[in-house]
Amino acid sequence: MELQYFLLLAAALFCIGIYGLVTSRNAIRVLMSIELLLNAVNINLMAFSNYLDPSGIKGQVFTVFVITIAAAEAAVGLAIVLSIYRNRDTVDMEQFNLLKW
Amino acid sequence: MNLADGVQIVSFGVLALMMLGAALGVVLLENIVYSAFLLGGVFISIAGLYILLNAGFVAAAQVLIYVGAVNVLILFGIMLVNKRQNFVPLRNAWVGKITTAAVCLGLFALLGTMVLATPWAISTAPVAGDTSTVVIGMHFFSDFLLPFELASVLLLMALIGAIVLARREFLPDALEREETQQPVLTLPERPRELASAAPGSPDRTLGTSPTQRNV
Amino acid sequence: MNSGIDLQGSFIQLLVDLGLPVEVARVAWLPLPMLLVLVGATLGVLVTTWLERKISAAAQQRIGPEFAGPLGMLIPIADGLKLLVKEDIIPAKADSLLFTLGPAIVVIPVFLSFLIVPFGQNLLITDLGIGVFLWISLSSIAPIGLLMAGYASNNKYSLLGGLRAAAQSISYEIPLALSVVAIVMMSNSLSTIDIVQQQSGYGILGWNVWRQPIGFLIFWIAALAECERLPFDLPEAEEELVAGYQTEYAGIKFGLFYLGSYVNLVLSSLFVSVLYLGGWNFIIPIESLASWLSISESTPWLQVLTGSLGIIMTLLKAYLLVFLAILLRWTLPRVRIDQLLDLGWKFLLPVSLVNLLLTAALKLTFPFAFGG
Amino acid sequence: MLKFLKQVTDYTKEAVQAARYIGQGLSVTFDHMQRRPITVQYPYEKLIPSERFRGRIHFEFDKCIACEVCVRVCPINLPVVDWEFNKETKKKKLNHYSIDFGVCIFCGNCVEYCPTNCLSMTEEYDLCTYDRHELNFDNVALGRLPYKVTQDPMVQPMRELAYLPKGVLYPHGLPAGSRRAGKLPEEILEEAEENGAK
Repeated sequence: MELQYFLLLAAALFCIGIYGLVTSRNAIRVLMSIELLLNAVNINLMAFSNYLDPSGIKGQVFTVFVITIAAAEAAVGLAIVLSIYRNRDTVDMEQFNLLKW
Repeated sequence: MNLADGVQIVSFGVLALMMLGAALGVVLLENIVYSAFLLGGVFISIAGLYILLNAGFVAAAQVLIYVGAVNVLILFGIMLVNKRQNFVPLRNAWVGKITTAAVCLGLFALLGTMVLATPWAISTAPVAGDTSTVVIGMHFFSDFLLPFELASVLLLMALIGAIVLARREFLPDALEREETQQPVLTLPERPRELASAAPGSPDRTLGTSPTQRNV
Repeated sequence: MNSGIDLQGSFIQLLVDLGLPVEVARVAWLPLPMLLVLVGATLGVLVTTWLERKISAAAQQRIGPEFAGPLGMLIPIADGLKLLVKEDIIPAKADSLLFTLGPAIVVIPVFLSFLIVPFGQNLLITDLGIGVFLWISLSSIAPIGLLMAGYASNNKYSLLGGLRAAAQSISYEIPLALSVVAIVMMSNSLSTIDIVQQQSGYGILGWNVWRQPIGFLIFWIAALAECERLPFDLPEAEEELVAGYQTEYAGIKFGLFYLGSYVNLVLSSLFVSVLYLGGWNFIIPIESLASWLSISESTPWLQVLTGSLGIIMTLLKAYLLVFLAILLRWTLPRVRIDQLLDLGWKFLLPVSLVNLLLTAALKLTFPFAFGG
Repeated sequence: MLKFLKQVTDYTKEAVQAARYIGQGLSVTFDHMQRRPITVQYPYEKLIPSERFRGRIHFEFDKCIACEVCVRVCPINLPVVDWEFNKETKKKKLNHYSIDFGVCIFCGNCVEYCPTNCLSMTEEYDLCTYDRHELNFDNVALGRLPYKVTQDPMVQPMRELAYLPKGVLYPHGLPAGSRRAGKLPEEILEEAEENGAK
């Protein structure tokens, strides 16, 4: 098992997440893509923690922080999507153009 | 190469395939409910990867928080904004998609070459393994105390914020009812709480066909 | 403290003595505990369903099953066979993939949690470092399966039942985890073995119930809610939701839900007995009894006796709690959904937080009694 | 501060009270577990119906004068009376008579008003068939006498609650001569006369 495999995997997941973030039109799918991005970062942190710092495992500590923040992000993000849905009756990202100009 | 290594390589391969396939499904599938369930698959396979990386505690935390909380929350969100709705097709949407895909592939190539070209300083120190829970706790209460406390404050803020954002507006119906005294023995009718639930609005019953949900 | 019987070690030693390499012996050992768990858990469920029928009958002044086998003991097998051979119906407008996957996702984590249930010093499958945390995190997977089943059935009652089940199990997971944290704080370890060992030595007086009475009650209430037992069985309440997420299910898929809920009940009872009732410990500490009778701890028959007594004690305690759950089922009326969430968030959560703080304070003040 | 403390104590008191009530309920349930079951193993054991039990209606063809009172008093005009006028004897002659027990509500009005007592209530209550049309009894079926629970060799007769002595709830294995609860009408009459004589 090598560090590079994990890093490549994380990079692939990150790119998939970016693609989903940019192209999806459903607001909830955007939130899911953000979760993918955060998880890609987590894999990186965990891999580094295991291969570069196996006794200190600071990477795992950071992963726990990222997980915490991801949970908070998901809660707030969904609340925002819900309230937008109540007001505009849609979850289409293309219609959220109130702040465009 | 001994038995344990072989098992590790095989399980890494299986988990990586599962994860990438499920992640592609999350992004590409038409049906958003499938995407949400596949997201759970992504999280579980990542937890498996963490176990391969000798981090049982974080793997369990990943399952607990991502699968048990975040994914369920997202599913709740989907079921709540569950409306049969076809998005208005955009002109030249495929251009954007192709461009994004190209950019993503380029990004992946860049990251990949960087990963493969960098000489990583792989440490040979003993692995924390089962004591990792203790080590993480030590970190939290010594050098990461401030971020730890900040994270708890952040969680509290997110909790309150999410409740405030998601809760419905308070309807002052108690005052009005006192003036218009209802006849005895009939239940006062509550005003409709949702503007969108008024008659004439699009059908948003819960039991619509799963194959016809919005995308 | 003796180390008890090491089944794995002696099995591997036996195979090595027969001329097999150590690695192969290890691999040969691996499927045995898994098989044992599957069989054991299923047997436990069979016994539980029989008990449920018999005790319910007794509580309602009926006789219950009596013709299938002696005292109707074969009735669970008859039930299981019936569910196996019944037609497996998938509704025409249901989502057949998710419909099939749902019950499996509900059942598998429950069985996996048996990995860490100890029946004796070495009588468990793996002594993981994360111990009870594994159970807590695995039990949080089940709501996904319930939501999946509820959604895929394409039926409003099913969807409402699934949503309710998910909401309920999320809200009761928190007090459950907090009361477990109080236990873990006292034993300084997440491992189930360490938790039980910390309670042994003083017989019944050393059990965690006396140190954690509030935690015990919270844990039991939350565990009942997690298992969707009455009075918290709103997700499958027949009177209001037909049968919740189970409405559209038939045959073996319904059987899987049924199996899952009963395995979950047995598992929760086992965890209560491990965390609060001293696990495999007898009412009086067996070591002191042995030394009082001046029998050496390494006597083979004493070890066998200790091992079997451990298994019997664990099961006895667990089934006592199953009995209590069945009794509660016929005593308490079902709560409403708002009462359920109120109880979870406004009563159990603050009380369990206070319990946690209290435990920390007691641990600092009386380190000898609360695991310093 | 004091008010808050009072609130807390009140809340605690309520919680303790609730716990006590739950304990009380549990003890009641537990107590029920030790009572004897009142199960009747139905096809093998049957309860003896009470004296005024309104079961399947018995009909005597020869007594009937085809007056159709039963049809008129029936809430749903259920009995079917098929007769023709015999010109020689200048009397109505009954051809067929039938009652559909799938529809009958066993109110007993027909029995009460029948001028010739050709209708009567029996003890038979298990009218089970594979087809509901089989419940439409014609005059032959209506004329059959039912099995008596006490005389059926296949059935273990058991006393109903009303037949048991006061305080006994268990119908199995009661001594043969033991009395039922309450008194028979003639006994009440006897007592009343005795009291009047005094």
